[in-house]
Amino acid sequence: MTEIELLNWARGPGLQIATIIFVAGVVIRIIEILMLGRKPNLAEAKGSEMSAGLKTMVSRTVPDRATFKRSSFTITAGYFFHLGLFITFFMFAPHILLIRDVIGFGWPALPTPVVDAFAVITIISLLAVLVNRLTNKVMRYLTNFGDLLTWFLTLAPLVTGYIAFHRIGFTAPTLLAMHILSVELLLIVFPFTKLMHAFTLFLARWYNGAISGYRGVAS
Amino acid sequence: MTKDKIMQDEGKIRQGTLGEALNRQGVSRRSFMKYFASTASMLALPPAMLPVIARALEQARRPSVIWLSFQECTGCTESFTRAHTSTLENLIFDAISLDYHHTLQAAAGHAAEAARVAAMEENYGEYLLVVDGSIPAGNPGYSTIAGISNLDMLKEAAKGAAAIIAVGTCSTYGGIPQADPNPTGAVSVGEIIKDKPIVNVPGCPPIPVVMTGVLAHFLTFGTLPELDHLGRPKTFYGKSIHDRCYRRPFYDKGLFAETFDDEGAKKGWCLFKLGCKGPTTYNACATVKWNDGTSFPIEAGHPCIGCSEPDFWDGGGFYRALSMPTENITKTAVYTAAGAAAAGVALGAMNRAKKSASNKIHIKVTIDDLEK
Amino acid sequence: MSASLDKGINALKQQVDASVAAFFSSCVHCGICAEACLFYTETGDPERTPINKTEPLRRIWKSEYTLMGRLGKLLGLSKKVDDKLLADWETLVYDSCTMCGRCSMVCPVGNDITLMIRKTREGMAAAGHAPEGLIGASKRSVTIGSPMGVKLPALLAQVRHVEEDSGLKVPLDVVGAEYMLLLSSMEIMNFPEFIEAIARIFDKANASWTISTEAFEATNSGIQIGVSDIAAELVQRIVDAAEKLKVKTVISPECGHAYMAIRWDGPNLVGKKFGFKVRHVLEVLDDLRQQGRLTTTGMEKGKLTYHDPCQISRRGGVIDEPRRLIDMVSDNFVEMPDHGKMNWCCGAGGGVSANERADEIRLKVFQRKKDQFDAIRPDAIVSACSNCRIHLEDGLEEYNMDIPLLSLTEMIAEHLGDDDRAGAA
Amino acid sequence: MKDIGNDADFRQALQALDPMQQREVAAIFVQHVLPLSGDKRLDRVIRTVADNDASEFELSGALKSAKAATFDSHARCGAEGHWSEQAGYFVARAAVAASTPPAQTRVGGAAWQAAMSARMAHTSMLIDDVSSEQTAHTECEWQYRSLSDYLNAQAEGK
Repeated sequence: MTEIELLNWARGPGLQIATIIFVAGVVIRIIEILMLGRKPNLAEAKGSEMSAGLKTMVSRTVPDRATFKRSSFTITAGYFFHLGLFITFFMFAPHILLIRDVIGFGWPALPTPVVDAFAVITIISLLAVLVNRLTNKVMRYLTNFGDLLTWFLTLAPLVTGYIAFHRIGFTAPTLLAMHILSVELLLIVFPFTKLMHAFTLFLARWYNGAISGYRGVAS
Repeated sequence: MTKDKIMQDEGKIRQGTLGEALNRQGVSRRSFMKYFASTASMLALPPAMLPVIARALEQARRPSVIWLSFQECTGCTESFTRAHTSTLENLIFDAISLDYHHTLQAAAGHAAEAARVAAMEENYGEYLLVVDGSIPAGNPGYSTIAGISNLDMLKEAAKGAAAIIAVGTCSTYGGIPQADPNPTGAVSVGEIIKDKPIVNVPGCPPIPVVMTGVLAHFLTFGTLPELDHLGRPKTFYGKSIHDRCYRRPFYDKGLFAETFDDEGAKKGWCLFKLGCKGPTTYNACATVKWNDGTSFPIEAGHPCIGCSEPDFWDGGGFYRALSMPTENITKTAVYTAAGAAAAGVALGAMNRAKKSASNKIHIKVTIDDLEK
Repeated sequence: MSASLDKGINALKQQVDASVAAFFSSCVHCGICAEACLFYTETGDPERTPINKTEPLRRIWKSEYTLMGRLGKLLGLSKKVDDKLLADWETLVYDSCTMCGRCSMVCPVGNDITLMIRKTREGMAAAGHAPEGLIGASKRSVTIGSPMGVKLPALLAQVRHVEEDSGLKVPLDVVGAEYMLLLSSMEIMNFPEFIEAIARIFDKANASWTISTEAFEATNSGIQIGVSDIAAELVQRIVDAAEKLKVKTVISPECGHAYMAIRWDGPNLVGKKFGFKVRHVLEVLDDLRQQGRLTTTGMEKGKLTYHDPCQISRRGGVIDEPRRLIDMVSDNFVEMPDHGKMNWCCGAGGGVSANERADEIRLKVFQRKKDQFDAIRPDAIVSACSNCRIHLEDGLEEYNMDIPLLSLTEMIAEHLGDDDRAGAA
Repeated sequence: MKDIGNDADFRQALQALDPMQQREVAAIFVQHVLPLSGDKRLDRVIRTVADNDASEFELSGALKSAKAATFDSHARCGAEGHWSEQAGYFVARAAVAASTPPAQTRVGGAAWQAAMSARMAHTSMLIDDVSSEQTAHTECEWQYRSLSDYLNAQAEGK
């Protein structure tokens, strides 16, 4: 297989396979969750479930001041890498082309050097996240194989993307193929790991907000 | 260059050195050196080497060249004959003994084939074999010459060749004949011949001076130029179009033409979004250019189609950006989602059944049930 | 004597619902919940990270209700819930968690970890892995009617004392009263003056109220030990009494988990909506204040702060009411850092105080409260939960701090306008 | 001076006392229920409270001891309660009231608070006793009498 063939495979059949596993996995998992259902709350409400749930979906993005103080490194590094991931994935022109091709619409991209800078920030913050995970005793205690795997698979597209953009080491088709394949790997493990939180956190936050909101507490 | 001239010179200049042949044709040593200065620079040879090369070339014996055309469109030959250095084609054709080229030679039919066989016998082990076009390996009957299948002819001709130069994307990678669904089972030269040095000069067509440059190298040193992992001369294929593209700064800044006639296109912005394959295409178009250095596709406002790369025809379309999938992912995603939804509902129902079974077998926990 | 692992596993299976599945699916092991839990912050023991306490429930969710978990189970790869796990987790789930809900407020993905720990307790208890202290409390609750063994004669004796002390009638079993007051055993045993305070406030507000001699106990060991069946039985007693007396509102007293039990869990435990309202005493007082039926005179001397009982504030929704009430009698009210819904637990809720095994850690983690008090150095701490109050007193004593603890209801009662004792403080 | 026969008079009389007198009366009330507590610290507390010459330092030490006795004797939430032990808790609370400096005393004053807690101690003692109906009033009646005696003694002393 030549590198262009590999690239074409990654852009074609590889992506098909990854898409099938990703979409099927995500859809099945979300339906699995929702179908477990929740008993209706029979207690007299003190607040609204729906609006509180929706509010918490957004508000949980920002920690309260004291919590931030106590976990500032975890939170800061988390912000950087999530924001970086978001920008590198959603704001890079070639990626937007891909998205537009799949979902039918796109949006303006950020200037490439900006995205490039964010890629570096994201990679650095992911490294910081790992160091934190291995040195913070709570995180080290909680860490399992899945955490390390997802860390690696999240980092991989960033690194391959960065070196593919800067054309370091290998020939361009190989680099691009590696980048695409690393993303496909990420897509494949996505539904079966904690990466699912990208979708389920909205459910979780809604439930949390709804449970508290029903009792009149903004959570 | 005309066919007549080639054939006319055929007998006369088969023997003798290149220097003698040039002299006979009235080519001064000065113009000879000038030509070689340009070739050498393309070959990235140090200027100090020039006299050496020139001397070597003058004394080189004109090798016999057999040119086989298989599943091809003659574009490569067309390109070859349009080498832009005005005297280049003459020089080259004078420097070699083109003993067989069924498009260019005057002879036809049995005479032509006889010339080929004769050249092969006479120069066994020494002749250069140039191939354009792919070989139908699936069903050799798709392409035959004088009743001989391409496959057989290639194998036979390869046996006595000193080296093979695969010219054009078809012979180097299978090219358009090999494009999906590849009805003829087309393959490249390299997939059939494993025991001879092969120089791949891909491109659809290749840049003429690249072809002549490779020949010049062979003539000068009697060896093949340094090749990369795909068998291509590093000199010409060492950098991608993207790396040398004059529109690269726009790419780096993220300034793209969105359509062929928008502001960006007029301002000469990067054509990535219009499907340019420059980033993954290794060729010299951006530096050597075409038609006597006049222009190249990107300069003309058209994205690179990646013609010198394998499978360029199957890359999902010339106007689909590299970052786009080559297949319809949306459809896949929608169908998968529909199927997965059904599967998810089934799994969800199983979960519910499991949970209600748990509720059913639940025995009320009383204060007497709190200890083992 | 019939608790078993199977029953425990079955109970855990029953506990998994969409919210639990969404929560477990979302956990990214960030460890932020640990920093919200005083059992971690004061011990530095990572095992006490809140999400870790839910491990038994997580294993059941994973192996029973997820596609990959089911496959893993078929292949024998899934992590099992066994007696060893439950035994190992007992001290984490019961001794190191007051179900205060602080972790649920900080989890960045929004997991209600406290809810999951509550659900985990269902499995632990059914499998026979609940602490002795809570088993004893549950038994006494069901058989005697009070986790502390308070019987009716004791209540009657305290009522009589209150009547003598206040000169007011404490109405018992009055049909058609507006309010039916519940009491915690703690109030009956340690703080009978609470009853007097209520008697005086309601007398002043001209509110009709009563105490049921059939169901006066507000606390509910069932929700602490994590047995919904027992909790439901205890709630049902109150429902029956409230319906029998045809009261409009049942008042939950100054007790955290009692409010959770009757106000929020109650209808869900017995499976039907209540025909009466349930209010915390502070909500009732605030209503009376708003209606102008509760007026006070005089102001408290000194700097006051309010310790939010977790189940009343963060988990219960009664946050603004106590502050409005304190404002009536104090012009020097100072909030602690992390107050209201983010207040730190006293360390003794969720059954921890009933579990003697947890005594040492309970006092150790009090350091968190000490730091909070040290930050503002109040002259007195007001609260609205007898258990918080007793434990805060304990903790302050342990850490050599001399700050009096006041019941908000009692404090308000001391400021009733026309009383000759008003403003004596 | 007429005898005290109800709580209203009782309270009024107590509140009319000066701090030192309050302390003395409170000590009398606590002393009466002291046998219900097994906590030896309380003996010393009451001795200090009753001592006219006790220094501020001694008094604050007494308060501290009394508080400690309270914390050691209260019923814990959810633990099985024993009313006979609970009597000790209220004795300790009475001692706390008796030893609390006037500035910190809550409603009713030190003597009143001590009296109330002493009564509760007495009530606690009787809760487990089925015959409590008959004896419930004895403590407050005793307190009325004691206060009357004290006041009479004071009047005579002048």
